Amino acid sequence: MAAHQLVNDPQELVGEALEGLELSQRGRLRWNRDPSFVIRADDRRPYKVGVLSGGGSGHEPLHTGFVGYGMLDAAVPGAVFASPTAIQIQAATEAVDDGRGVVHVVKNYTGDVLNFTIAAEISGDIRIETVLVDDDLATDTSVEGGPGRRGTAAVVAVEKICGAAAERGADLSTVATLGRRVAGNARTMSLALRACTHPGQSVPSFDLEAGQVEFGVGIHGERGVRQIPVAPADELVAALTEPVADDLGLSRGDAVFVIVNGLGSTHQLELLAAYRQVTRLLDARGVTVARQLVGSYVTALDMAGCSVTLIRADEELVGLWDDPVRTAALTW
Amino acid sequence: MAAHQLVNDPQELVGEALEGLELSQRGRLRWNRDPSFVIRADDRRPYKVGVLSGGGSGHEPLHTGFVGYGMLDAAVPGAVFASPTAIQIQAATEAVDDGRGVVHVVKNYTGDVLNFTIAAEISGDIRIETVLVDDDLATDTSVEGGPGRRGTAAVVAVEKICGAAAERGADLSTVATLGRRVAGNARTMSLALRACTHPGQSVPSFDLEAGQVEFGVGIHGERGVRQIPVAPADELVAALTEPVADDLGLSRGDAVFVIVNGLGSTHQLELLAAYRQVTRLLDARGVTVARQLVGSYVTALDMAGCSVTLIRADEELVGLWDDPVRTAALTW
Amino acid sequence: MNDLEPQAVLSWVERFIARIDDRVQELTELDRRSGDGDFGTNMVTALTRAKAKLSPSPADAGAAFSSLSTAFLEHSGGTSGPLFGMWFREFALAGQGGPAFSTALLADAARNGVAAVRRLGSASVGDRTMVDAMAPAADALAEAAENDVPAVRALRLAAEAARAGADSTSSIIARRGRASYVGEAALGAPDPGAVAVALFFESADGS
Amino acid sequence: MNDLEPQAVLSWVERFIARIDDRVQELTELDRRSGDGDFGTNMVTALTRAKAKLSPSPADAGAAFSSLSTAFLEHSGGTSGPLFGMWFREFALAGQGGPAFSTALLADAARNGVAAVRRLGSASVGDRTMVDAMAPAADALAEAAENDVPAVRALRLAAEAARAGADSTSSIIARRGRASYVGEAALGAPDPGAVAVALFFESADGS
Ligand SMILES: Nc1ncnc2c1ncn2[C@@H]1O[C@H](COP(=O)(O)OP(=O)(O)O)[C@@H](O)[C@H]1O
Ligand SMILES: Nc1ncnc2c1ncn2[C@@H]1O[C@H](COP(=O)(O)OP(=O)(O)O)[C@@H](O)[C@H]1O
Ligand SMILES: [Mg+2]
Ligand SMILES: [Mg+2]
Ligand SMILES: [Mg+2]
Ligand SMILES: [Mg+2]
Repeated sequence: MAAHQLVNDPQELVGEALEGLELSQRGRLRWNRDPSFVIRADDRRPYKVGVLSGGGSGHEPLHTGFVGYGMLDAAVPGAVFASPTAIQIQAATEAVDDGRGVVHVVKNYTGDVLNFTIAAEISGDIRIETVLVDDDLATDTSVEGGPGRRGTAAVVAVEKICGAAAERGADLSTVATLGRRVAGNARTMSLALRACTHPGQSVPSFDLEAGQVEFGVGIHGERGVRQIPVAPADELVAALTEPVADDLGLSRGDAVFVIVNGLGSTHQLELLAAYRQVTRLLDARGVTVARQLVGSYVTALDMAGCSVTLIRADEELVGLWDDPVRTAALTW
Repeated sequence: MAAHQLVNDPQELVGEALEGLELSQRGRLRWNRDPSFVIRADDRRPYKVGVLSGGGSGHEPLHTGFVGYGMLDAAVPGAVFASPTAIQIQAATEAVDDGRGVVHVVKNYTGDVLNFTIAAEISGDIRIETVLVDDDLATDTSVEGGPGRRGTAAVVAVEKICGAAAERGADLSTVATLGRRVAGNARTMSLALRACTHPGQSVPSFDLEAGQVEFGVGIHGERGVRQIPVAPADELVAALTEPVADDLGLSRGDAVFVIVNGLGSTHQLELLAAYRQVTRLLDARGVTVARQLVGSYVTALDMAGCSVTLIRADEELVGLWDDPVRTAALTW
Repeated sequence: MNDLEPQAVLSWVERFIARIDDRVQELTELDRRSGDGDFGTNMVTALTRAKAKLSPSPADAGAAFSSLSTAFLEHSGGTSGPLFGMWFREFALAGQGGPAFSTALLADAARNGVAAVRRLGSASVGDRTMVDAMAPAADALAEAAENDVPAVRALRLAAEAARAGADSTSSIIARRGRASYVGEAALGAPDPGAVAVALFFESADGS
Repeated sequence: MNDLEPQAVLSWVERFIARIDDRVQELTELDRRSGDGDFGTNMVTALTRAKAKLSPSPADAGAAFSSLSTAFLEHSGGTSGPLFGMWFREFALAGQGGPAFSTALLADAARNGVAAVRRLGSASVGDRTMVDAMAPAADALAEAAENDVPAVRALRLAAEAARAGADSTSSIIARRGRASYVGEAALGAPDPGAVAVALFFESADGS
């Protein structure tokens, strides 16, 4: 039996959680068992563009927690840290299509891209636009033919903006274009203070020497790009924020969406204090925070650590951000 | 420097987080620096009963995350796991009083009770009613003159119901009576799978032998009432739920509010799966779930573990539960 | 006229602060034997703040006590903080607006003070708490007031009573209430809260 | 008439499933040398599901391949799953509604199949993947179709080409693309995906 986990058979965890989610959402969500996907069961406006995302489980509340009015129409969960299958994605795509087409919001991982691509190919007549989210600056290498930057916390903003646009009645290419604008203007850096432990395992996915921080991690418990010594939070947060701001070329007068995201077991006290530091760093650059999210939205199981995401904001995007949203994990 | 924590000076963590909270809530909350309390800055309806709570920090989102329309008018944070002072509570009480009086929602801990009592005594003319929350079944001993049951996750429901009643315009004694009805009909059991680590410390607050679960813990990193062997989640959840249901004397036809609460670093997947099991156990008793919360609402820093709270529900309480609420951590 | 005027009260409070400062290690050691070892720090933190707030020319007889009270209530790192805050508050209220402390006024303050602490902390005499020093001191002051003993002498009697009360806690094994967890481990050493109360009354004597 | 009728296709698929089952450890071992060691399990999980779905009296020449394709697409525990799913899908589509597989039809399926895998996985011949076996097999079938070679013989030629392609991966140190992380560690052993492709064509021969 694994340490510090509340699990039955680890293989059953995702299914049990999906059942729990459906129960706890009392009719607002429906979990389609086979193939597995989670879909809105509220009074969804007909004849809107469908917005669909998915990926491995273990990142909750992503993506299932964002299914609902103003955000996703359905989410397709894979096993923990494993892509959902093309058949699942295809079934969810069919379920949300009203004839106006479906936007696939896809985090850039080989398995996810492969299965979403295949799903799009086998979904026959349905018009599908894919928005690839690849915000992770740590993987911004110029290796030719490499997999490119990973998709991490910026996906929440992409889902929010696409969802809002679709709810307003925008057409397929408009929704996709907006999503791509968000994704293209988003960069993230993450660090881990303790690795995560997979369900049913008793040791973390990697060892971190005492006094070391794993810098540039992703959301699957993999190691980062380098280890740096533990430092006061403000320094670590600066080490995350500055390269992101530099990469986006942010300068005086710019406005950004900020996502300070907990990776699983980092406490809200720490995330709020980190957000404070992000605002100070941006202030010093003359960059304004247009809107922000501070919390654990895209987790890597119980990893301790956080990520900082900055996204260039403009008036249109802020308007869409402010549109109402009603999901398990995001409501305003 | 402490392991797996994002902190500057541990003494500054709470203040930095409060500043971050204020910044992230953009005008919906105001943090009064000295004496320290967090207060609604939205357009609060005048001439309503004030609803105030507070306690040690480290339990976020409790209480500051529940300040806003339909819930708390202000929250008074102490240092980590330490009561706020009477002066802080007094100042917050004065700040939220419109002349219709203020309800103090107080978790049953010696320090909190002492300081809230003193605050009430020194608050002069303000009419104050105290609702004591003491739901923790693990501390339900009959020691004469003992401190009684601790207050844990049920406080969220008490704050929600009191807040809704006050927002509807109920008078002081009505709001307090409703709060007491919720508290009196609430019981909670908690378990820890890994202890929490205090800010700035590098070792957890207690050691848990491999394969052991600390049963009957509170929310301050203290040991529980006994250790039990690790078991499949469904068994552990049953060990939490059954005594709570028994103590409330729940039987066929009863309805309850359910709170499955994460203590800090237990993942949403696990909490959702646990909720599923709670519904099964209640089903077997013929007890219906009226409403539920599944998430990390009352944490003990980064403790791994969860609690199950059951509260007898009736039509009036369900109506109040369903009233709109707009806070950082709870919105519908 | 033997009553304590505002300046005399101020000196008393200043001597108390200094004396606690001198004894902080000893008090902490006592709390280590019977509690969690933070009593000395809790006291000094509050008293340092009080010192900074003391007005050099107090407006009334209660002013210096008021600064003490507020400092304890604002601090309250432990159980003793809010209790001392409410205890001193009764001294502040008794002296408020008045030109001086008579023995009768001191007796009122001490009676109301111990009543507040007992109400809030639900401790009785014999429970091994500060109440074990506060209660006999209040009794001594009440008796002195009845016998028209002048204030300075009355405070000397109160100090003796408080000290005797504090000493008595050395041999208390609390069997009921909050101190029951202490057991025999603390036997032979007094309760730090009670000692602090004795030090307070002893500090009244400036000679 | 040498074309493959639905029953013959079914037998081919059944032999393929059985053969992979026999070789699961060997395939897993190969993936351990050049990947993460789950290839054998991934294949068997999909194929077990396919077996359960195979109709004993297939409706058309594509039916058995369709079951294979769906099983791989439904499973997709690793990279190979969806790629094989799409590869077999082209065989299913080629045979759909038809009475039998001619060599020309097999050549079409193999060409479209490898095109799909290359498009989806962006691997070229020489990248040390399943493509290194799929591409030469497709070429062999195309040539056989041009020369009017009957289906069963054409498949034997395809199997030889696939096997040679798979063997060639033993000496590939991929320098570009997805296999570049493997390095010399995998030298001397073939790519498991390519070996599975060879086993597929070899299973066509029921003699
Ligand atoms: N219920 C009570 N009533 C009165 N005095 C008390 C009570 N509990 C504790 N005390 C006093 O408080 C002192 C300890 O204070 P302190 O160390 O600040 O508190 P804590 O026990 O919270 O660390 C004790 O020595 C005792 O005199
Ligand atoms: N980009 C690609 N294009 C074609 N085939 C690939 C590609 N990547 C991997 N493969 C094939 O997949 C096989 C490994 O499959 P599997 O073990 O299921 O995947 P994973 O690497 O995800 O564990 C390799 O032996 C190779 O033949
Ligand atoms: Mg102490
Ligand atoms: Mg203490
Ligand atoms: Mg593999
Ligand atoms: Mg794999």
